[in-house]
Amino acid sequence: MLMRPIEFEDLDALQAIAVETGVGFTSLPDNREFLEARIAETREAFDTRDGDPELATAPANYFFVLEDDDLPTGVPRAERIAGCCAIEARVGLDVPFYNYRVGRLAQASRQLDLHRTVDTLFLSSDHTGDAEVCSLYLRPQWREKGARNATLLSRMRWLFMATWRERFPDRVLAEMRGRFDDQGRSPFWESLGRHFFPIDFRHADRLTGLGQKSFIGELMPRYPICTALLPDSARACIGQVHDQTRPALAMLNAQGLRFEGYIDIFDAGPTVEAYLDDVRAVRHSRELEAVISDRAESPGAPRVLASTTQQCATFRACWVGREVEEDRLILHPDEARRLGVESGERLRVLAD
Amino acid sequence: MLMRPIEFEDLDALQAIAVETGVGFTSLPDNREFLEARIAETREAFDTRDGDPELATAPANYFFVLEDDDLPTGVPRAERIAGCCAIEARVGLDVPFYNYRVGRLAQASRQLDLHRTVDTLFLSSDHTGDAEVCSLYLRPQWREKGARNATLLSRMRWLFMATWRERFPDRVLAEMRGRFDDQGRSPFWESLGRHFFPIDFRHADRLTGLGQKSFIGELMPRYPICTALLPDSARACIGQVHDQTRPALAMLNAQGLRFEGYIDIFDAGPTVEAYLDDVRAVRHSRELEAVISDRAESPGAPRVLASTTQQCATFRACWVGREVEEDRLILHPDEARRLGVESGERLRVLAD
Amino acid sequence: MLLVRPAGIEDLPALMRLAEASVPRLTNLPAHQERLAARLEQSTRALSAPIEAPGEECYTFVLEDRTPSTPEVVGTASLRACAGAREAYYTWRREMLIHASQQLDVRREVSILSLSHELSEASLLCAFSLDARYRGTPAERLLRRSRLLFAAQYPERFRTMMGVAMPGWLDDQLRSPFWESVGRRFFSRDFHEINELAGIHSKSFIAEVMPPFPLYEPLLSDGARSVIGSIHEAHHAAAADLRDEGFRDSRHIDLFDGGLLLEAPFDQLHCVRHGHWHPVRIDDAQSTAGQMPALVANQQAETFRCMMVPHALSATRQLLLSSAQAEQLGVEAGQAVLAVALAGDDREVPVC
Amino acid sequence: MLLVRPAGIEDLPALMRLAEASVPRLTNLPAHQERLAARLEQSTRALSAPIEAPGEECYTFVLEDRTPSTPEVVGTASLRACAGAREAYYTWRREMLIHASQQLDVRREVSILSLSHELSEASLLCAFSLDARYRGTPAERLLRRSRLLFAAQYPERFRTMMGVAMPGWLDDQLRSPFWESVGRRFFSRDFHEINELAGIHSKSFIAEVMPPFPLYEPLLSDGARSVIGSIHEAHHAAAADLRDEGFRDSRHIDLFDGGLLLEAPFDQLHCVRHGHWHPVRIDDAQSTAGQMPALVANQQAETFRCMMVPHALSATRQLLLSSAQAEQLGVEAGQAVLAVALAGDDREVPVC
Repeated sequence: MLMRPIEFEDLDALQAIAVETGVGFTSLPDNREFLEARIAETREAFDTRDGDPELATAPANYFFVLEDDDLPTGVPRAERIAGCCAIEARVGLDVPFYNYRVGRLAQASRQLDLHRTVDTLFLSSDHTGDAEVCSLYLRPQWREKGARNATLLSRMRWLFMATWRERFPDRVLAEMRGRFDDQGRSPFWESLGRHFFPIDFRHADRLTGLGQKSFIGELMPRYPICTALLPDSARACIGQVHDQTRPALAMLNAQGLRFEGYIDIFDAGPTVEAYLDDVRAVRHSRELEAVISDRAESPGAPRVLASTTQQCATFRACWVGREVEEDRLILHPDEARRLGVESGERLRVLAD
Repeated sequence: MLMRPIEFEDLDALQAIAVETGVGFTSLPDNREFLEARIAETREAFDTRDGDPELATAPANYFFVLEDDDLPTGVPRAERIAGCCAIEARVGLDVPFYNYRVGRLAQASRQLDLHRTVDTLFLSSDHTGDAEVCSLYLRPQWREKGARNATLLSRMRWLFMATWRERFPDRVLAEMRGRFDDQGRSPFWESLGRHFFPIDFRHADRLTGLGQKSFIGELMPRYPICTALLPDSARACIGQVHDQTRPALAMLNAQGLRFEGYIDIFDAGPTVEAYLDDVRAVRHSRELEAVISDRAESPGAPRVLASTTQQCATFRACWVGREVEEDRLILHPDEARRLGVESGERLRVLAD
Repeated sequence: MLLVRPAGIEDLPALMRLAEASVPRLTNLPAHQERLAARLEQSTRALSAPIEAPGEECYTFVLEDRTPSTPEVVGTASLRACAGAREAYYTWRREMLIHASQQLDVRREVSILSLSHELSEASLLCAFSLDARYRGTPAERLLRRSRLLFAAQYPERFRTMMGVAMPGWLDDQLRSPFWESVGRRFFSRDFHEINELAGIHSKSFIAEVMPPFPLYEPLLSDGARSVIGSIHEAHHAAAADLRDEGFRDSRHIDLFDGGLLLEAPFDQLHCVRHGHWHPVRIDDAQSTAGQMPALVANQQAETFRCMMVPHALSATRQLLLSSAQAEQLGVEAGQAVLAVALAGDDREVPVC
Repeated sequence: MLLVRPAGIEDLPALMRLAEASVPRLTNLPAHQERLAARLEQSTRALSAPIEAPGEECYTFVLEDRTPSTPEVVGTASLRACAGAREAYYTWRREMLIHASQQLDVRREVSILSLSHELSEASLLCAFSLDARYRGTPAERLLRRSRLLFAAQYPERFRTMMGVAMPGWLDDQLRSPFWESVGRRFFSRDFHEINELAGIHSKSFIAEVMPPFPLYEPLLSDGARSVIGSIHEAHHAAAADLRDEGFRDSRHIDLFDGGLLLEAPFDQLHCVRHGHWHPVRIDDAQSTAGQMPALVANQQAETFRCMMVPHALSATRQLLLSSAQAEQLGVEAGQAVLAVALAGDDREVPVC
């Protein structure tokens, strides 16, 4: 299994994924033109040279796919792609990035002998310019236990960001899908969004995915909203994730990303966030030398996450079934081929 | 030099410090009754037994003094106290805790071809229930270089919190004094607070120090304020510290406390904050065994910060002029006496 | 014979009786001995003072039935010179926001409730309570309008705008659905408790605990929304009568129960537009010859009197009164009185 | 002879001339060929349509001097049926907040400016421009009021409230201090640029880029505060004339330049209260016998005419017109016209 930047030839696979994920996966709508433009945009990002001054300020999207390179060579490309994930280098620069921030306001009255804080939802664009990890999806047939494909997808992004640190700002976030009821409805949307947007949740979600977000600024309630006035069902959604999102949240929490009071304006799902340099995988990953050896035992269980560091455009990452030895990592020639590295090249690795 | 909880016998010294610090030191007003009550309150906090369920929810103030125990025994107590510092376990429970939060709101107009964010000050009590490190003061005659008394005052609090972790919430903050002009005026107050409070800055500051803060809730502007409408002189104060506060800020930054967009409502000085468990001194300090030995070289330059762990009420901390050896710290009998520990007792220590 | 006169301290027992009999209980007529006594004293003091501009005065009147051998107080009504003289008079102002989206090509109207003290600038008709036996009789119109005739004589004591708050809808258990959904969330008190607090004490707690932001009506519960701008059924007739007099529905509703506030420019009221000055002429024979009833009031503050008489005019527009009427009104031939002919209505109009 | 009639497309050159001559330039009378042509067509269309409720119509009239051999258009004025028909009409509403502190025993009044579209519900007098030679002559009163006489004939086409925005104060360089301190911060445009944008295009950008919170007046620059509610000196006389007609200062000011808005309930205007219907009687001899001037208008939409004539009435209240006047007005003997006698003022009133 190999992580690499998406290529134009992956368009069919990407669209298959978009169809598979359906609505609910805001950032990947089933729209071929959009997806093609998305690939073009991400290729431009990967191809931008290190040191380009634009890198420090411009928006950029890095989109990766997980390729199953163990399949016979005859299998069409579209059927080899097992999943995808992405990093948005700077959100909110092209189109506004909105959240609700759950703020607290003190209420105190001596006469009523009352002192407490009241939770209030403030429309906010505080995260403008931050990086976002997003668009993570693993197709069902690659979800068998022990393969750790989901971990690979989620975690390789930290290695990428650590190696190309100057391409990213100081803070990084991830938006988690919010809570839905048994009928697939968001109680938060039913109590709040529905009153302001003359479209249904899916439609709103789809437009957002397409980056057509001006309707949000136009129709959103502009005054803060006291959560005390929302029904219990809506309040119970604030900062809570969808059941299926729990594993993804756990992975991000383990990296040190925390809920800091920002929620999605449609479904109230939490934003988790961290300073990039504080993220465990960034702090604990390190660069060392690749040593290619025929005598290396053949790849076993995933032990160490290894990624290339030479060129952004040809980035590769995969599991290596072997521990780090002092300041080097022994690679089997198959592994070296997979990563496209030669002996002596620097790798960034993260032990578990 | 020895850090320990304040005692009633320190009242004279405390008042001398209050007079010395003058206004500008919000939490320590020159008011004997107030200071006496403050000591009573802090003694109650120190004396609360570990495991008391109140510890997890109630406000509590831990106030420490730095005693110069190298002075001859004849020197009166009031002249032996070199400085002080405190920890507020949970702010905002007794009286409201207010800040401005600098939030960002997206503005986008296709017609004007405009998309940007506008900084806005929101009145907030988001920190209600968080811990605060505060009231740090070192008297001038103890400020000689190399003695590292300021570092002792600032840093021992992290050891105390790490050892009595259950007495503190997850987040901790510190409020830094804001920027003033050459005439000692706060440009932020002149542009903002002055229009709403019919008293001068010192008076407002003093009332706040006495915990008499209801006037803030009564008179504060209740609507958010766009910083774009403030004069440049006031905007330049937002999140900036007083020149004299730079060293203190540097010490807190080094511990991992960061400015997260909260400022003082009067002078716009920054609040710096962190998750307590992320603070460097909390992460890197550890418990080990004290070994008392006559053969220990006599105390030299400050190397390791050592603090007791047995009983909250008899807490002590001081510098030890010796490195940690494996899992133990050798103490000279003088040092053991200073800390009140016996051989084999557990200490919490932090190497530099 | 029915007569309206200023209330004095000797009317306290009658006022207590009327306060207790009001349905629903009136915020501004608390069944509270000390409070009512203070109000009576204040009213008496105001009537005897040479007042040149409206301030904190509240004028209280009683309706006396002098037909029985012992005159009996059967109603009361007050007129507050300035609703917000001492502290702001808060209401919710209903406003319509326009939310339009070019992207979706829609335009929505969204109702909000904004905390307002605009009506602080109005004079306020309040504390109206009438013995059940007299409800629906001309006594009601007499008592209600007598305050306006008083104001017409002393315009310098009142504002140019008049307001009156109609009690809002309550359910069978006398609970206000508006309060349950809105007020309770902020005040943490029962409706009747807060009503009593507001009636007896200062209302400054309102600004302290209400959020400074408007509430979106669509986010309120169905129950609350259905009673916004409602009028308690026991007060429908009163509202109809006030509208006859020239009052109009305002944009404002009561802060606690959502009841409607009526308002009118004072000079647009029927009593003012159609009131005329007449000299009195005593004529026992002709005084009953009026076709329509008329309200008539003398021109005295402390001994103000108002009653309903047949509108009998001489050829030169003198008002013809019987000697008994003149005595009750405390006027003599040749003195000027203010008279307003009332349009006949469906109800029987007795000769008083 | 001066005559007001509906403007047609043939008046475009004259309108361009008048638009260019306005001081200051008027938002609602842009010197923009296409825009003006569209307005003329819209006006003509509206006049010929059977309209039953106010909508997007804007009626444009011109003042023609028929004294020269070739009639000359020397003024124009418009009447918008509904200020916010298509998109909201935004203003700042001035409000006074009461900030009171029990602790400090003070009470302060704080002025705020709230973004409002309350006046969207009003009809709007706008786009008034008169050739310099005719300013200060009765032509001005004729042109200004002719719109009101039109509205009096077709009340179903207008709102019950009338508003008019007076241009605010500008400095010698034609800069608006209010704009420089307030609008520019949000719109990032020059005053004249934004005025042109607002005149030519949709104004939806206002809601998009203005913060939803009120502004505190004390926080605005001295320059901005000094012109809140001001009237440009070139329009002082116009404001005085409008006040004579019954307009009152409103709580609203212009969003861009802070100029005052005047408003009046339509039925309180002099033209409405004192206008009377009269049958026409042709009487060349007596038609000049009126003591006072009067405005007279026919009852025709598409061929509406309004002029100033001596207020000559027959004993039975027929209006006496000369045959020339009747011809200009397009009326015959026996037809009804609306006439309003104007109170004489200090200015010389010529016989037209």
